[in-house]
Amino acid sequence: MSDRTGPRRGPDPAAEPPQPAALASAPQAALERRDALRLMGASLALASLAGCDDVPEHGHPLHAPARAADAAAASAEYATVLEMDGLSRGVVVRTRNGHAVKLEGNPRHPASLGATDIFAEAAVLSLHDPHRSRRIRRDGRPVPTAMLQDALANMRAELAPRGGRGLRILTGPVSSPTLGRVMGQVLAAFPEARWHQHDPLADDAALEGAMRAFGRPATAVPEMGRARTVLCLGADPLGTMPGHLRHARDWIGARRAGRAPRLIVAEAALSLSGARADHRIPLHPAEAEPFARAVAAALGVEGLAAGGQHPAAAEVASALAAAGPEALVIAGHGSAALHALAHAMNRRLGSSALRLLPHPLARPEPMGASLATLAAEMAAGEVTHCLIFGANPAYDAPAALGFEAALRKLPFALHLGFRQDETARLCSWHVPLPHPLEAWGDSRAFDGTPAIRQPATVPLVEEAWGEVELLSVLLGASVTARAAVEASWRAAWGEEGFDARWAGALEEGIAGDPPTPLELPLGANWDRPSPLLPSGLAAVFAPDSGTRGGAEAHEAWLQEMPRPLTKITWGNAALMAPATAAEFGLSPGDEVELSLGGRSLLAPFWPMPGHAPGCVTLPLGGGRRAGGPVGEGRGFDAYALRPADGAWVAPGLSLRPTGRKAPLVTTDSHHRIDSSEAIRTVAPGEALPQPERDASLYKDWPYPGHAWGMAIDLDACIGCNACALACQAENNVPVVGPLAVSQGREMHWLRVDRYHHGPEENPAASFQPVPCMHCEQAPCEPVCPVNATLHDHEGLNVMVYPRCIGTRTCSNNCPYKVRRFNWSDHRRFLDTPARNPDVSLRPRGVMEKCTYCVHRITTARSAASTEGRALQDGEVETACQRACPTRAITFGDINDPESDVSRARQGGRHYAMLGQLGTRPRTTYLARVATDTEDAP
Amino acid sequence: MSHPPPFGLMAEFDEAETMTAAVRTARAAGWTRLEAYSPYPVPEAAEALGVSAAPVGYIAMAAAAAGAAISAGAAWYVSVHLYPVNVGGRPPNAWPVFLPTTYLVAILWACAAALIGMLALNGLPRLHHPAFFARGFHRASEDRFFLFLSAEDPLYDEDGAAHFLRGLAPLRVSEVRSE
Amino acid sequence: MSDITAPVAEAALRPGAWGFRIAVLLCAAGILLLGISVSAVLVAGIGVWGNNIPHVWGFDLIAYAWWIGIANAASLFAAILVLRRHGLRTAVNRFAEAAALAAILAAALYPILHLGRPWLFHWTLAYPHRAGLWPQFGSPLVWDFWGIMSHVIVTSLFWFIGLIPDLATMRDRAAARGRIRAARAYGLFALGWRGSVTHWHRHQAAYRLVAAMVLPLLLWAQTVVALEFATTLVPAWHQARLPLHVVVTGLPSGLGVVLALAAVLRMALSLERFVDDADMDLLARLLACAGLAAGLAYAHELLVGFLEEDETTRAALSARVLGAGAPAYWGAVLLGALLPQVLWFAGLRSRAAVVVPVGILAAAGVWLDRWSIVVDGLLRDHLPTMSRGYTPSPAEWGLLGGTVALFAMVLLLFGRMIPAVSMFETRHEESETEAEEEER
Amino acid sequence: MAQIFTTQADARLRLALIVGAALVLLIGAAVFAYVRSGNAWAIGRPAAQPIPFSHAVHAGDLGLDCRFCHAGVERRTDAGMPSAETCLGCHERVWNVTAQFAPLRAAIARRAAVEWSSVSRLPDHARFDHAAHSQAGVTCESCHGKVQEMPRTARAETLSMGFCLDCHRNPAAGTQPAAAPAVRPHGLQSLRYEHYGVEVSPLTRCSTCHR
Repeated sequence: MSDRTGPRRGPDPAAEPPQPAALASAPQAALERRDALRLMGASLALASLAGCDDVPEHGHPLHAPARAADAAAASAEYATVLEMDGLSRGVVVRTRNGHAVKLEGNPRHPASLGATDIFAEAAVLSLHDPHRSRRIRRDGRPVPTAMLQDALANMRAELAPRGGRGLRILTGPVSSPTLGRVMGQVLAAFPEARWHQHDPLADDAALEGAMRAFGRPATAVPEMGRARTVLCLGADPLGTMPGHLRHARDWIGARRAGRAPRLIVAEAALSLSGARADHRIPLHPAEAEPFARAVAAALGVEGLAAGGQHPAAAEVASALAAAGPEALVIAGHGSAALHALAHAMNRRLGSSALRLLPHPLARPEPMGASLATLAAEMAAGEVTHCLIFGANPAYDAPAALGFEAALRKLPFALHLGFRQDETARLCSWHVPLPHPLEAWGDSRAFDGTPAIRQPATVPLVEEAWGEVELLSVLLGASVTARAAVEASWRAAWGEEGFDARWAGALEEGIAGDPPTPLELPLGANWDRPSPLLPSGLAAVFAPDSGTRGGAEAHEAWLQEMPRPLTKITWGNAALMAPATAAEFGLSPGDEVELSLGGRSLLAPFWPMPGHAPGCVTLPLGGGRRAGGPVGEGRGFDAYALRPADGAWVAPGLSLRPTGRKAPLVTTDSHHRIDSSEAIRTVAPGEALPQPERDASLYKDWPYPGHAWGMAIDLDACIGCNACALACQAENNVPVVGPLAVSQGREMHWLRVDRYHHGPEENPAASFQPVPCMHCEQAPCEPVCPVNATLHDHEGLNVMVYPRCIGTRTCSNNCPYKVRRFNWSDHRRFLDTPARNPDVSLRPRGVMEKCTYCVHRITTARSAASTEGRALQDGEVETACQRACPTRAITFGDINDPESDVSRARQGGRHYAMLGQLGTRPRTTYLARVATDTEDAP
Repeated sequence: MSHPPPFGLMAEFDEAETMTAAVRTARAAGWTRLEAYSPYPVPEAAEALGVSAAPVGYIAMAAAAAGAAISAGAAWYVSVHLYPVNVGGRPPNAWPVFLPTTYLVAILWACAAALIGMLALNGLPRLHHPAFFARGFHRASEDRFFLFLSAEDPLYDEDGAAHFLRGLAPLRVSEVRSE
Repeated sequence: MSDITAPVAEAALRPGAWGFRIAVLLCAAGILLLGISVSAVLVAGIGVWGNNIPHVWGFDLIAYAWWIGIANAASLFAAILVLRRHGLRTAVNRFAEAAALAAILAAALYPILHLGRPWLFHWTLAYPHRAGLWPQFGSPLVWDFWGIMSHVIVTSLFWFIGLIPDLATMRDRAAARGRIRAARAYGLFALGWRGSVTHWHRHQAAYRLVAAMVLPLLLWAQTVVALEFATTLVPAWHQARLPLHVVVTGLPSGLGVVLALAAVLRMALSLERFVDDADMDLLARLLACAGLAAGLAYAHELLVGFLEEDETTRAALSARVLGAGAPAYWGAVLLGALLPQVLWFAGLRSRAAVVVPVGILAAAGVWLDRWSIVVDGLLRDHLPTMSRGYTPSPAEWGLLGGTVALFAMVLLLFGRMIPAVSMFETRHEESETEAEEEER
Repeated sequence: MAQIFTTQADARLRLALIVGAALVLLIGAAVFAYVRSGNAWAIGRPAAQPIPFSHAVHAGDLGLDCRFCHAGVERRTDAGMPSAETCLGCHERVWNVTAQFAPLRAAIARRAAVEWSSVSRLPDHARFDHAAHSQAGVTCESCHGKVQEMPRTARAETLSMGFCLDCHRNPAAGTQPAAAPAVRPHGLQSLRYEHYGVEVSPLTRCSTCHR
């Protein structure tokens, strides 16, 4: 094992210990078996290693001086970044014995501000995924590293004389300054080589729109906190847009400060922003541009090449006009013209609520076109060598592009990837890519803020190669990833004071400020109307809220997390307005055959109230065909229908019910409009009647020390599921799989209930995170025959797993139904280095539920009492609270009138869910503030 | 073969009424150590013998009280002294919820005590008993009735007792040996 | 008079017939199924069932409540007959008690098996555990634990006390035929009973005392089962009327089973003389009465539920009665309450071909009622977001079928080994009848 | 008629009843005693250690302070086990028996911790904070026994929940008043309260020790 802890094997041939020759010629089956054993064993074997902080390739823990002595045994934290669509958000990684066990947001990073999203939380799971790629493979067989080095050397020798002709490098979106720099060196050394980028979720139209408006690839970063009226044209700033954590925080910050930005969302499918919109306009994609034109015309935008009509436009325009410079128009998935229109409108309004910034990517380009060019060249036989870094075009390129067939023909194709995915299977070479938490790198956030990515955990895969390491072999000068990153920043910062600046960047998690905003004039001839969409059913492609474009499809936490609006798990469904579905006579779960452009697929139908009629939303990211058992075959692959240019909308969809039911797993048993007393809404400034503490024959139990309580602000909740996933990661909550979910056995301690209210055509949606209520008069406790659930001295409703005999009566008597039962033994799947060692694993046959993160409370309490001081407010943060992008969850001591949670409870919006039952919950809610699409009571 | 001392004399009847009448006569004649056997309960004969069943009830009642006290006491002692816990905000001594088990345990103990008390009062189980030596006694569990005069009765002497019994019009009078 | 005893005792003492052997084989197969189902639960956990959150209870508690209902009704019936010294007691008491005992044995499996960790069931007992922990005496499950334990013990005691003199008869008959082993076996359990008038006197006192205790015990045990539901906050369950409902709707199941059993046994064991037509007639009319009482309970449920209760409860009831729960609810009303009403027709109740299916279907109707409460009661809870369906799995069906086989097996062995009617009660009864005739 | 049972049958039956009842009681008592006995909790059974370390030599004869090797005991949840460097720090100079210390050198070479076997390991669901206990005046000996007399370290107490509860119910008995204030100002002991006349201590609440 010593070679694992030594300097991790880089591309330096001298450092490469010779592999036993027998390995290369051993029969395939034996190797696979050996490999399988390693897959299972490796992560467990590494668990016994304690403390690897002195390993040169390891990162730099936070607060290093203070913790140095304890670092070996206990926990350490690292500030680093994770990327999404090539753009980074800052995280803090908590490790135990060198293993990452939990991620949290980095409060200093502008794209996080301390919050996380579900995808960041799931990084811990993918890091420890037993199905990640671990071996260098040639034609599917594991080979020693030396063979790869030979192959790369041969390739270099072959390509160098002809200037790299025939070499293509395909990457995902690259914001890394270092990778950008090294790519530049490669392209200089091989002038005939080409670099392409591919991202199925890339917004090419936004880039094109910026080019039309300003003549250069700028990006408009909204400042939600400074806007009074925001018009989203298909944009989802709270959900999927880059920088969404920041936008959500800005939005709620202004809302809390009483400067609530009025959110007007015009979109086809209901999005998280649409759900929280003050005014939402369901808009068929064909109406998007006419609507925007009508608004622009009403605003007096100059240079419009065409007009448009929409009944809602006048009202929206006057609202924007009234806000003047505090108005903001954001365009999302749509045509380039729509983006150009948004830029023009912002310019006309003189909007001060946005920053025009240089594009954060190292080389912005329309990625759909870039991939199409590559595919065409490959098909034409102009490509001899193709290096694919991190991208998976064999799966997520539009099927119409024929990329898969073209790739199959290549004589030399090398896939550098985290998994043996669809692309890896078609490439002659596959090289494992390290997990972002294991490797050095750098990156930029949505606003261009740079950050250095440092390894926060012991590397679990020996043979992994980073992009830079592989490219450096091609350049003939092998460097480690760390050296390359350091070189980039040494060049940027200069030698003087570099070490301090470097250490500071690692400690802070950011490596500088965002670039200064640009002042760009609106170019002439910016408006080039798109061709009108033909009438008829249109397909709208959208990232799935659990698997995004499919890259996250192998994360079991994400697959099982019910999608915020549809509550679908382990798959996707064709989403339609109930009215549209009624035309086809569909009921939820019916299978439909969708055909477009000569291709067809089978998909389950699921209704989405508020969806624009006449179109079908097809979430991308389903139907993976390779990469691991978690993601394979979950849902349908919408890329099969996507047009070759990667457009978000495709007209001419035909739909045919097959008359069968499709296997669809959802936790939504009430998929219709259903309001509930559980959600309360107040008019702005209105206070709810605060009920008298209901009389009891018994005296109240005293809670002389702390009395923990939680307040959840429903007005702030955007339903993003970050709390639920953070809870799952923190508390070793098992994944149960689609069958068990379909039986109603999901284990999430914290669920997010979604209620639709209002008309079915355009309802508002409310989200309600429901953890254990920790009722002071807990109904679950008196029915337990063995005292397995009790109250502690601080008012926590504790669940004593070892005492539980599993009568399940407590769940029967829980009106909130927050208790979860271990129907089977999940421990063997959880007892990995990724588990949180502070939370015990639960055996089969016992109940479990939210503990208010009692381990965090006891740890903080012990620490405080050991130091001889009282606990401070805010010292105990629950996992859900910490993850929430809108700080909707406050937690603390309700005995302390000055604590945040006490103050939240004193506001007029405070209420207890099902308070009439007399359970006196400690978890309480703050009512939603009514918006104009719903009526206050 | 030496004769063991006699246990007493058994008179056999084929009617419950004659047996009851015989019991009354015997009691009137001053016999004290006597017993009657029947295949089904004959309350009149029991009355004539002066038997009271009340002790069975007293035993059951005492057991019920003891069971209730132990049940309620255990619940109280555990909940208040051994390990007081906060169960859903109820006070440690939430006595109303102790009542259902107290009630059930009282009934359980009463029933068990009724059976055990009845057996103890009857001196059962006693598998071997001289009465089974009596001729034709197996029909005591079917259709015959018996009156038995014990040899330990002060009035007992073999001939006098036999003579007395014959006067009660039995089907048969037989001696019962003691072993 | 010995001709009273002979046919009853002979039935028990004669060698098994073919029909009996086949029935035993069938039951043994069912018990094998029970063994497999129980093993599946113990080895793989109750995940093999179809339960979920919120349906944490399904077939387990349905069957439990159902068997308890049968046991209760049968015991209650037997105890009342003893207390009232009713003529019918000679005919059916022993069946009723044995049926109650078999049913309670079947029921007693469930509270243990349905636990997530069944091997720890003894933690509900108050004994000094090494961790210093104690049961929670306020839990309806602890009440129920004592309820079912008392129920099993008291029912057994009641049955055994009544059996002692008959065991003595069996002992003596076996001895008279020279079957000394059988005589010793019966004799051991007869405890040396010799029919002393003094003993009889105390025996009758104890018998009637236990019978008198059976009444409150059973009502309370059944109530405690109902309290497991009624003490929760589930709108459909949280009702003061639930214990009464469970007791009353349980009656047709117990009486139906006793009736069907009486009809079958008197044919199989040729006991027409002891269980005569008048007895059957009375029993059938009692079942019809029980159906009527159950019907009243349903009417009360609907009236109170729809006219008096709050909105949440009304919604829950309406989902059970008019919504997705309608088939089970109206099935229960039809089979448990309405079908027994055909027994008011003398022509129908005299036919075994009518009486047996009606009795069994009445029991099935009560099973549907328990489904309607346990499963369909959760159709509408406080929060709509946590409602889920429930589909029983093969393991649950196996368990249900297996306990039915267990019940039948216990009854078969009972019919084979011990007197099927109370001989001493019959003798007593007939002597009284003779005396009355003489008086006339 | 003939007797079915002999005269001895009754005696035998009584004997059987008495023996049966006695057996039931005896088995109950035996189980009760066994689960509380040292046998059931592996008291006195030493675990296999990488090197034959003797507390009797180090803590007893040499009189080393516990904290010399278990440095975290007053500051951290985990008392900490000595690293190979700690051992070899002395043993490079004294009692340098190379063969015996091979596992230590191997650990240094692997940059790994020495794989000591814990004899006092608590189950996953229990959380024990050494700092809180040592600060409250609980001596090492109260749980670990007289290690200074153990040539091979073995468990000295059951460390069962009952054992913990004994002390948590009556902390004064198990602590050294001289070593710590009677009640730490921010410790759980300071928060005892009464409810309906029943005194309740936070030290016996589930979440104090369980997670």
